[in-house]
Amino acid sequence: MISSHLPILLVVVPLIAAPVMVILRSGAAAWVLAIAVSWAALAISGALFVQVAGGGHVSYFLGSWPAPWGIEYRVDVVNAYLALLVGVVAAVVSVYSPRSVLAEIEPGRRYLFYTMYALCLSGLLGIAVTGDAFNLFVFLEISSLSSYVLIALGRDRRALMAAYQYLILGTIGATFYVIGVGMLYLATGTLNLADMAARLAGVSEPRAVLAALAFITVGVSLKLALFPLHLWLPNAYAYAPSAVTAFLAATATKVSVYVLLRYYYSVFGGSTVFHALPMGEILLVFSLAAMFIASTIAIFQENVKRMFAYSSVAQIGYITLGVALASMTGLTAGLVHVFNHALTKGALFLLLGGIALRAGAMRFGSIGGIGRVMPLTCFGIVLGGLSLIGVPATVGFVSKWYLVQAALERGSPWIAFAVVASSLLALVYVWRFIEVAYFREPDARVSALREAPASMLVPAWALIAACIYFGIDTDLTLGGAAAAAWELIRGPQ
Amino acid sequence: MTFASHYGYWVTIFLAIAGLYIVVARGNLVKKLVGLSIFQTSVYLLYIAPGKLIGGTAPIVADGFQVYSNPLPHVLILTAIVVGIATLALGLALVVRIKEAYGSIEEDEILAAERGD
Amino acid sequence: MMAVATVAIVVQRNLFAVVVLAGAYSFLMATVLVALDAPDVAMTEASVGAGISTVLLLGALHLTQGMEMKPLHRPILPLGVAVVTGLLLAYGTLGLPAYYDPQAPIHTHVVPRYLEQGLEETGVPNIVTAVLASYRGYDTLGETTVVFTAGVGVVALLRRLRRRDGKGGR
Amino acid sequence: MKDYLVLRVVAKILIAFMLLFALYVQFHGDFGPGGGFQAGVISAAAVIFYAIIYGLPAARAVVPDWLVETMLAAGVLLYALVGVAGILLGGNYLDYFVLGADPVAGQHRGIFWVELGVLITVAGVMLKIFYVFAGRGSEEEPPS
Repeated sequence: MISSHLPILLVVVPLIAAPVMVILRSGAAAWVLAIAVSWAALAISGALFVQVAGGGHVSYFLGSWPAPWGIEYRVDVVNAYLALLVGVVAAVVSVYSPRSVLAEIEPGRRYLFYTMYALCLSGLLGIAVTGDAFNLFVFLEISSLSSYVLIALGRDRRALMAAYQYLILGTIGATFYVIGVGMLYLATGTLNLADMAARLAGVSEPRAVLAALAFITVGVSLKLALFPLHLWLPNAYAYAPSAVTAFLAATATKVSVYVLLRYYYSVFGGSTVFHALPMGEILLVFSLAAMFIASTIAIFQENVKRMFAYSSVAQIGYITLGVALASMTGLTAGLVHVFNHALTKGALFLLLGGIALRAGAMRFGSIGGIGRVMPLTCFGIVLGGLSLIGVPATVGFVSKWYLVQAALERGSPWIAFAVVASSLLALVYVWRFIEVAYFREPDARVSALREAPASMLVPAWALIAACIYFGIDTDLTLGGAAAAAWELIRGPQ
Repeated sequence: MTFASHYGYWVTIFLAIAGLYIVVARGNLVKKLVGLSIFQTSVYLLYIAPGKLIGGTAPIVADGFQVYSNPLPHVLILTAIVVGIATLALGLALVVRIKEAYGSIEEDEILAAERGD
Repeated sequence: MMAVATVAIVVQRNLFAVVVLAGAYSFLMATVLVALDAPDVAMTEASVGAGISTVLLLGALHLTQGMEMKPLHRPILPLGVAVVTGLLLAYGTLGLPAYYDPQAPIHTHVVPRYLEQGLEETGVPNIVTAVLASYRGYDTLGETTVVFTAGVGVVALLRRLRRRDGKGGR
Repeated sequence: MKDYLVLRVVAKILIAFMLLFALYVQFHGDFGPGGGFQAGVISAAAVIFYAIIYGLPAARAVVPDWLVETMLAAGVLLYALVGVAGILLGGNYLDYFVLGADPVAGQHRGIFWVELGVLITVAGVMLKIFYVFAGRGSEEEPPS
């Protein structure tokens, strides 16, 4: 019986946990609940993935109203892949969180912090599994509002301004999305994504549909921080609490990528978007710009966390590059990089949280020689950095290998060259960290530091280990990504 | 597809432009939020205006009425209004905290202060 | 009228006046919504737009400051962004079905069932309530959660704790 | 405003009417415009009115902080649990058909509880936001 309710339980379990945390008003109880719902989300999304891995989809009608009159949850392998990713990251971050929360959040706010975390998780999972355009907006807002608060809870006062800027840009993005959905609704009369796709074929006047495509693209691009709409991201990531940065960096932008793909392939249709329209070329330009410009900016950052935040903008460029190539290989590369980058960046930000806890500072100037006093943390960061560069036997290599192949398939060796060349920029900024951490003499303050606590190291290293493992054994990640890409490309059934 | 039959949309468009302009151009954090609200309100009309039918009435089923305006956009916009006020409340809470932390609610002054951090 | 209020909001630099104008703007919007046969939405817009947001804005201004500085930059880029958005909207809406066209997709698809069978299926004559609470009840759960999120968020941000460690810093 | 006797007496009567009106909006939502959200706003407004006339501490004595904070969580919880009840009774999530003897009765019951959930959360949140904004700058919030 329970297996037929998995799609809704995935979202509702964290949603119910949130008010319970407020009623209990205890930081410790809230943390226990947060761990419970995160692992429940992992288990449920895993079970869902198994259900749909062979193809096909699971439909769940809320309130037993048939679609398109009611709201439908529609899970195919693409949704399940994303939900599984969110589940994995949530499970790891929830274990990691207590030490960093203890250090960064005042006691009276801790249960509120976990409430927001549960809501954010629920919102992201809700976006990932819904089959209804407006319901997607509602859950987008749940995840957005909670992430604004989570970011603002950072210790630095700049976290407040970062959260405010994210609130403004995020709301503009969401409003653009609603305008796009409104046009699609006025043109087709339905809000159900599958129904919309079917009825769009019968719409004779293409202008509203084109405008809707533009509005949804811009709106979602704001949320996924596609260059040059990334302005909110560096500060938000740099000044948010450590656990929040890791969680959001690994999930929020990735879920937005999913939304874009879902609209491109399952609503508008891949051939319309990429063959009849120059969307592929437009995305290509912005992706390449992201890869080079954001990486270059990253090199000149003084704050380590901010440097890796800019690196995220660049890495999002690789994902959208895969999308822009609009082929089976390209899409697989993009989707596998969604997973791989989530693992890598999640691990990196978790490890940086260890430095924040011990050193209390993230500037290059004040962590010289830290590699000698926090060897495990820093070695983990180096391994994660290698994955960012794309060294063989890391997940980053797998993504780039497929990107290069997709570029060559398309007959554009210069794109393949650009992928490799931009990796050199990643090498430069990762080297900067290595140089500061290992080749500088630690001053008295740094020498007095201790290694990060095991409760933080173990989850972070679990992700680093995953980065290496999935860099060698690619069956699961590539298999999932390829199945998802195939599901998207063959279009609605 | 005549120009005149779409005049209602022009109000939406004007409000969207004005709202977006306030958000992007103004440096005052409170005024930005007001602009954001106006931008969001423009969407209400986009959804609701086309739902009306001539000779129609509010969608409350009663004897003697056959034509009703479209209820679905009403529901969606009720949700959108609530989301809008939730965002505004959160935004204002942030502004209050920013004022306490920086002593200003002007973007230029705050960015200048951040450079000094 | 709404256009006048909007222009006044753009020009006015006294923030209290802006708030009052925004309240007036919301009332005008509510009037328009009544004219469009959307009483539920009008009622909500009046209570939220003119009521709650005005109170909240005034409360926030009381805690911050009342005047806006003269903008330093020439507003060409923002104007460009806004106008491009407007043009895109105009382009899109011109492709949409005309107003008051009973054959438009929004009147022929999905909605007929609500209007024809809503009373029978849910026992509620106000179809807006029926759709809100039943057909699309899950959206309303989401909406309630959004309100809850905002409420808890405001508490998390503004709660006074007995021991505050100041601005934090690095 | 604590010295105006007339105002204080009138306010008491008005507040009673406001709460009554909120209930009307809540239960009349099936037939006319209105529903949980609007009713929640009105009942919160009644308490806010009380706070303006009699002062924030007086309002806090009538509707204390812990109650408001519980309210804002309880509403969402109620709504979400109505959905779970649907599952437990053999339907889908938020399935009201299974909640009553016949489908329409079930729908009625479902909509009633769900709207009540909305009312509680909305009233709680509005009041809480008012308390927090108004309490800022004047006095310390009681420790939780």
